Amino acid sequence: MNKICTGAEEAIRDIPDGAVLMLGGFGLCGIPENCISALVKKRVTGLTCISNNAGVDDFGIGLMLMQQQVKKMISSYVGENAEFERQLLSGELEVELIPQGTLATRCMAAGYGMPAIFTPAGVGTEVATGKETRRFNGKDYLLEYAFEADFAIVKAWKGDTMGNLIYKDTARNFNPLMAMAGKITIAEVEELVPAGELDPNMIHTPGIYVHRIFQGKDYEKRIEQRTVLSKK
Amino acid sequence: MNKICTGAEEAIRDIPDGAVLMLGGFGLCGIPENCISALVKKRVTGLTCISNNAGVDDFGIGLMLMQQQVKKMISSYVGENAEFERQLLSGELEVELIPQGTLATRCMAAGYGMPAIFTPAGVGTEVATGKETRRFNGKDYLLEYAFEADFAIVKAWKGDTMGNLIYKDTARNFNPLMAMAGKITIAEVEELVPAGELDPNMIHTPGIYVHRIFQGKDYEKRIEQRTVLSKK
Amino acid sequence: MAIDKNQIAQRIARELKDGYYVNLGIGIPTLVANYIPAGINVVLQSENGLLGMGPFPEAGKEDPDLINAGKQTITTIPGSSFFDSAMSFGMIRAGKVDLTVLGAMEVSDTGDIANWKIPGKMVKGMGGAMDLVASAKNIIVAMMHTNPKGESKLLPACSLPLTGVRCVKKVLTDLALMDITDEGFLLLERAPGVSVDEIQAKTAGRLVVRGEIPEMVFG
Amino acid sequence: MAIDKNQIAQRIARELKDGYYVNLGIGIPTLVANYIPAGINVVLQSENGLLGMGPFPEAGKEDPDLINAGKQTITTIPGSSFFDSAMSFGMIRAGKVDLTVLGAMEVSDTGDIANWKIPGKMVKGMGGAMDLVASAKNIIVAMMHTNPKGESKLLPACSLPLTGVRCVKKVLTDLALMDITDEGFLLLERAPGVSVDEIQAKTAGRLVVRGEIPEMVFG
Repeated sequence: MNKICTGAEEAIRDIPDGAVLMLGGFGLCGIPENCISALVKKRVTGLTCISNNAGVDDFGIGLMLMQQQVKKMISSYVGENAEFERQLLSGELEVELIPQGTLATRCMAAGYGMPAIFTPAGVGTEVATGKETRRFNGKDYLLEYAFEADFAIVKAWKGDTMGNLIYKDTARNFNPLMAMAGKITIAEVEELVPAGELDPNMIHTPGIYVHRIFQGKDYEKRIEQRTVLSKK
Repeated sequence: MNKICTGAEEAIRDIPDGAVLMLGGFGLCGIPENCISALVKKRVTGLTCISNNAGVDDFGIGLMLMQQQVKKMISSYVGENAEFERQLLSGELEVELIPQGTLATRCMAAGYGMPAIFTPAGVGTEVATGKETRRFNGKDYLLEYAFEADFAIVKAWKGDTMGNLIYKDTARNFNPLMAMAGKITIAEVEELVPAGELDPNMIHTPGIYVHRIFQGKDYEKRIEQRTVLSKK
Repeated sequence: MAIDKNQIAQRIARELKDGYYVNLGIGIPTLVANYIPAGINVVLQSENGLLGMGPFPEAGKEDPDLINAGKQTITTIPGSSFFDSAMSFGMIRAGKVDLTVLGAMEVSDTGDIANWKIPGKMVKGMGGAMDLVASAKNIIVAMMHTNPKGESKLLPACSLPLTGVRCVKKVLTDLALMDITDEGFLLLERAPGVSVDEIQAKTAGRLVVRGEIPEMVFG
Repeated sequence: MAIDKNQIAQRIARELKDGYYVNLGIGIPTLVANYIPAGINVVLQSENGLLGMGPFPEAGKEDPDLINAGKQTITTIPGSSFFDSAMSFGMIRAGKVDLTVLGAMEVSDTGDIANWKIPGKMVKGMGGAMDLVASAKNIIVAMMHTNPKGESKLLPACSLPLTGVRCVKKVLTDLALMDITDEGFLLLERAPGVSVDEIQAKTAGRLVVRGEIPEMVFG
């Protein structure tokens, strides 16, 4: 059992054109920077990307958009990205917008072997178009299907050689959910430690869900909205 | 905001006859010993208990069965309990047996606001009787409804004054799931600490799900099947 | 005179009760955190995975791994907890959050809300708004009474694509505080010096005025 | 001669591949852990919430908070992880567990399994068995070929209430190793000294015998 890769290039080596990818992160927080760089370098194209956001013009998934590697984005919020907007309006890029909780739960459903879930998000709105609605206890819910991806690419804070992952603060977000939903799950971590060094009670993603792991490098961790207390 | 109780008596003070309770634990591991003792002392009756197991004759939920406080058990496995068997065969006790994963997921569904889930467990068996079956991707699933309880009673290792909980080892089991599913959730913990002492990255049950908390005492933690390595 | 966004936040803060778990949307709702009354403890939820959001960090102490749903750098309070996005929306969907405050482009007199899309303009997405409005037990909308063109944002029916249906319970604008009832917007309070006639004139949906309407008081 | 339960465990252990995640049921399946071949790393899942189950503890080192699905005190290996029962059955349901080994009272020649209930006797419950058999990619049943009365447990159809339908892939008994195929039980190996005729006589379901059937070899 060897899950360890030397780096992002090896970890993403077999991602083909046209693959369906999940990419963890919320905004620019907790995104798999190393794998995104490697995908940009590899110039794999025709990708469907399931990710809560689409990065900004010069960081995150924005870097892949810049090279027109993405055919379709499935996201909940895609603002703050001029090139994205241009491709969308020109018809080069397909976009499916879904509520954030629905996105999260559809990933979790795949990891839990549940083919579909019920959520009230979007009932009575255009999101409900063409979807099955069902009433439980007097409230309407939409039937939403589990999301699966050929590759799920996530970023964690610490990981071990068995693939166990721990996330830090709000960089957790979609990462543990997508980690469960990949046919192949690739994890990049800030610190890779030998099996046995992480407290088994504190594992967020058990290694069974992780197929490849490597210690990333040169994390920029860009801040999108730097806000500080104003001086009194 | 004060969630802290002086002990089990105060925490369970308003549990009425006929209430629907969830009780955490797997076998005798991770069961809310203090609350069970208090329920036995209070002699509240006509209870419906959702718990993976029913304890043994002289420990756990078995103590409540001994006093005929339980009207109905909803469990996945109820062996190892002679008084339980007697009451079941005499018709004094109603029992609903459901697959363990279904039980767990129905609790989680309540905590996640999902009215129902799909699971393949029990398809083609007597468990499927009267239930809706639905095919997704060529596989059949049962529609199973979320479980809610008037009171969920759980046991954790550590807790803080905000109601955040951390469990230890396999004593976690059903506890975090049931903690999410109670209209009122009561947590007994081995160690209660001030808010801020637990690492916010390592919380298993966020305090929003917990209404009452207290530091339990005199834990027996009985072992059901003591097994050790045979000496070579 | 119409109240400003800080006064809107201040007035909403009075709706908070001790022990509330509260989700504050981006914009004016975020300001509510600055006006939590003394003696009241509330826990702020950020739907990207945090309970117990604290104030912005001091300059130099920003942590890129610690942001709120508006992607702003933040801090945590003692007793906070982090979790993934499924659990975050799980607790929202299960009704564990006591109060949700968010902005809107339009609200109807039956409680429909539109706040995510303007057809013909660039669509940014609904983020977590549809989940929040579909599940929150108690939703207060904080917004201007009229749009920049002077048109009412309180309508008989929303003209923009909906975010949620029959979900808003209360609306606070720069002019008035209203409950949403079966009869429409029930006027509860006026901004200081704003007349009922002005509120009536700027409310396109059904407005119910019953008896004397008190003015909001700001200390 | 029929093989004993340790030999059954030993033979099943040869089905393990490096990197497998394995769920071992109560009884004979538990013994498989004692025969994991050298050079092969497998991770044992215990459905009460553990990946990386280790051997029983030394006397005096039992921890009541650390048990397996059979409620036995156990230990963990380095790199183990604990999780709740929903995630545990989630990973089972999602097919992340590579191999499940469990006992049975009856198996049909179409792969149905009955192992939880005998009508008229005290019913203890299915525990996690129905979840496991409904979702596992690869299920091996380990059991005796006949019941204490000498009746075949390999049947055209189960007579007892089912645990799962068309799910078993392989059966290993004290007499034989068989695949379950569209044609029925396909005989793969015989216990040392046990004849095909004996296996045939003790198999009530369809048995397919094709060519020479090798004997199992134990080192």
